[in-house]
Amino acid sequence: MPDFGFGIHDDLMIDHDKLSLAYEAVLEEVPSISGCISCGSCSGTCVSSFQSGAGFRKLVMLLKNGSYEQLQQALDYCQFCGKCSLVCPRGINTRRAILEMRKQFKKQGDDMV
Amino acid sequence: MKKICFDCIIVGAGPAGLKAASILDNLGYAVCILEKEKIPGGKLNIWHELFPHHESAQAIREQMLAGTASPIRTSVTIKSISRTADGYCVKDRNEDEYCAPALLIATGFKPFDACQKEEYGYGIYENVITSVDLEQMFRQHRVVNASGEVPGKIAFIHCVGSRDIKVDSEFCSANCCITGIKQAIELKKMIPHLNIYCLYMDLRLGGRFFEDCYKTSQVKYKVQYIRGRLSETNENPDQTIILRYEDTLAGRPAKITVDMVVLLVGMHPDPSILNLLPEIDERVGSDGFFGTGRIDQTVQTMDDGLFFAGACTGPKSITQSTDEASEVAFKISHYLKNRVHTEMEDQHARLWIRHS
Amino acid sequence: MKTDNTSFLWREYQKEIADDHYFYVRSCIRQNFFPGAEQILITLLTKDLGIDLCVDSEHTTCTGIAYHVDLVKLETTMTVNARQFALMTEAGYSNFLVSCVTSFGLYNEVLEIWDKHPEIEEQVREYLFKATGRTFNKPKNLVHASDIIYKYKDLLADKIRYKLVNRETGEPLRVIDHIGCHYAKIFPEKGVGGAEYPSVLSGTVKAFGGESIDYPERRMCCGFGFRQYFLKSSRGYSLSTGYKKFKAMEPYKPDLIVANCPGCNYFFDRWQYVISELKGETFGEEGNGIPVLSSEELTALCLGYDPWEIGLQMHQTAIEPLLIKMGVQYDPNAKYKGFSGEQLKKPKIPELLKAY
Amino acid sequence: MDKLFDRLKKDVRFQHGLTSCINCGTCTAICPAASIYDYDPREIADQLQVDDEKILEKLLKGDTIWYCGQCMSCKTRCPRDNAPGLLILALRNLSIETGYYMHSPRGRQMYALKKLIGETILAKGYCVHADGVDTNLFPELGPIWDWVKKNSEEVYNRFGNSYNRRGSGVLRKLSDETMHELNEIFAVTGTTQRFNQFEEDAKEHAEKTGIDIDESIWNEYFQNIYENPDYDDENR
Repeated sequence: MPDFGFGIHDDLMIDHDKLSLAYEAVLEEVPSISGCISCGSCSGTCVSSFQSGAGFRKLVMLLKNGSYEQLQQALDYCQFCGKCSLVCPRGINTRRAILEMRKQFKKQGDDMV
Repeated sequence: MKKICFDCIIVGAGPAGLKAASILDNLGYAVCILEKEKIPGGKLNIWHELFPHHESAQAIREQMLAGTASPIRTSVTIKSISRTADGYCVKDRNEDEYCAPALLIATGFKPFDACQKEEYGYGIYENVITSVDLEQMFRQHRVVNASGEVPGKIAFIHCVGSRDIKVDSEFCSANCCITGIKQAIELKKMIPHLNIYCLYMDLRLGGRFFEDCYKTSQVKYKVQYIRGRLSETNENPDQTIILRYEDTLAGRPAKITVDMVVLLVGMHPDPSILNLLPEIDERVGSDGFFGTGRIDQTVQTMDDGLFFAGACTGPKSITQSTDEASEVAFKISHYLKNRVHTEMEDQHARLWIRHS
Repeated sequence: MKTDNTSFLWREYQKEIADDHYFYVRSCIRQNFFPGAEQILITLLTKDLGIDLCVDSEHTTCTGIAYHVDLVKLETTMTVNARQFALMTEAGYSNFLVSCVTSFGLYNEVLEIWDKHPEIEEQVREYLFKATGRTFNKPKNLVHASDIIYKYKDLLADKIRYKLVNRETGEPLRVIDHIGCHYAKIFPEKGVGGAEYPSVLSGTVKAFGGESIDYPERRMCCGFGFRQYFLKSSRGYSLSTGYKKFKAMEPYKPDLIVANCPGCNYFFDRWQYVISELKGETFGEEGNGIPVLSSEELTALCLGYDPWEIGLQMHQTAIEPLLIKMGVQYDPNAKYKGFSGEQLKKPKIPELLKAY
Repeated sequence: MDKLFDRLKKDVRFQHGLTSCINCGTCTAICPAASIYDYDPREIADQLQVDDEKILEKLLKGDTIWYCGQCMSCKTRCPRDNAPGLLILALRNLSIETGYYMHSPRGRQMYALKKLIGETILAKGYCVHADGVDTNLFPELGPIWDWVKKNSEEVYNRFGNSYNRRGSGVLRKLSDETMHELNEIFAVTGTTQRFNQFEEDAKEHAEKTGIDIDESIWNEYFQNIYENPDYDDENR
């Protein structure tokens, strides 16, 4: 085989046909996360988003899209200050949801992928 | 071939036309409604339930019809409208003439022809339907895909024929967002295991209780909202549909396979009344809807007995249509009274001249 | 897919294609990789259709590739294009025939810029005069080679010797059509059938007896990507995009791929070889790969021209499976004969992809 | 010097490419580059909506603008009639004019393209010519290409009989007058100057990074940027 020097890339397209089991699991425990309207108030107020690059809104998005690796990294930065739950216009129990997310990944880790 | 005179002719027996008629005949005016379809009721005849309270469209239609005693002529095709010294004369295909000092245009809207959005595959892929088609399925209490199976995954596509320069409609139709949410809830009530996805850019839910509807769809019915506008559909060999869009919150291109796609078609102006009377054509806005759409009453009323109400003056919900129709009905009444008054003054003036 | 429904959509995208008298400009890529296609187009137009064609020897590249890899400035590209128009004008022609899709898109783009900005056209005229002393008229009609074949498809269909039909089974051959992106994506109205369901190839395929296949990723780019391909570091972009298309068409078991763009032809042909080597995957039957033809090669083959006269021996993906299916009579021993008639030494055989 | 945005706005491709963006994502959805790179044409259009010099400068100095493959699929779909693909052309042009292209590994690849395509045009009048293309540079050309190259006279002369000679067949040699005109056009319209700039910038960069560069195509510097643009990426 000739040395072509290039290959076939992974497709970076999000496949929404793949169900996110972790999302289903968190939803089960904290049904209020389904009410997220992606307004971003949480990210605006988040004390650690400048480090993690993600507020609560983005955590939910990463969870839904199955981007678990990024999610895990972002979760590590949460200080559980609760500011996001104060500002959430839909009254989502964000702290509880983040705890559940952490639990999911401690428990099952990469198997969820 | 006959000629009948009224105080007001209303073109269109939809919610706006019926509402205006009910007020005008309560005020004692002789009104006649002309309707091109076989039965009155306008778009109420194609909806099953109405947002946001899931009221029966059929029941609302009955209620509205019961509200007016005015004669409704159905299956009327207007051949010409002429401006006369006494107002307007509308002639139909049978050469029957309906004349009145006031003419109310309440011709409503036309759902966007989704075939124009070629890349969405309507009219090409059988599992791509419109929100209007879905209402027909609701009315038959049977929602199935092209092969007669109950769907497991459905996607709603917002802004089809709205906010789109490529199909010459840059306006927002204002009612599709809530229609989609209403239909999603209706579907979930019918098929509980169904997965529903809404592809939206913004959710424009300005009406009363609309936001409630939205939240209910999220929390109670687990409808999933994906922020991204549909770019194209493709058909798989099994006739399921692949949707291509960007998950704009993630900033990544995305795809999903669904059993059926519902295109939330926009409300477009119905031009069928145009080219009959220059006074109507002159009052068509840049978006194709009638009237000026302005708050300033002095630019809105031309004082020539020609009025517009309902979705023909812009995308509206039923409530908004009937609200506008009520307001316009009182304007018509005012116009008719003034007109009689002026005529009497004219007569007095003539008498006075003769006597002096 | 309800294929018949697409025809009503296409109706509004019928472009003007002149009957006769064309000035012909060639494709860089195709002269190198599929010179037979380039040459047979002349024969098809002049001999089979009796069209007057000016085959000029002094035109150059349009600089399309260099423009899209950001090497040459827009002013340079416009002036080089203007020089081609000058040659056309000097030869006494006003219809401009382009065999390359990149060029076709670029000429359209340049004409559009001049149309919207006459001051830019003026400046280009000055550049051209300064550099060459030439002046020019803009073409009256700008068409792509596949447009002319489409225009005369029925006339050609009457003359064909081999239909796009499987001789064994009598079934129509299953044909994937691929339209070069710059044919209609930039200016949908400049392409037969528009941008979403262009009929320029599928219409010809159907006229010649074949079946046109709709498949997901039909409208996706072949993957050229200009600089992405030319630089080895990013060539994976091209390969990955091509691979995605092959995977999407695979379930439909196509007998043939037809493309109207020299670049696309090249990539569909060569990526099958690379994928077979890299991934051990082939897409046709029995390790053969899916034959790839341009619209000229397809037409010439159907009309009964010798496959080696039209240069099909220069394809890496073997064409023989198609010849056998269609029942084309050909001499396998003549495949690798040179201009002098000398029997040349056969090329090396790839590891997996079949060669004949 | 003018503000970067003022210069960008003078480019007709910027004027045609952006009216206003509603961030709908129909462009990114079908963008081949977005499936392969961390690239989002919607974001580019959105960023250019505000006249922010810092954002623009970052774009001009970065890798992002070089990811687009110019398929123009984005233009067909945009509900506001924008064309991110055209914006990219305007951005790349400005990046070259300002010299910012030398800040990013992918921008620096201009030199390789000049060698591959630019020189072919000025020497032969074609963007691509068989004589300069082999399976070493383009292994995917396959065994059939080795056969073509080995027998080029015999193969190409079957199609018009004017390979590298005067005539009207394929790969004909263009007349000296035509080549002169082409070179004149390049000089008058500023591309010759641009080509020289690519050479000079590359030479400077090669010297700075201690990599050999000379007149030949296959010099070390060319090889490096042709095969791996990230070889001297400071961020790595």
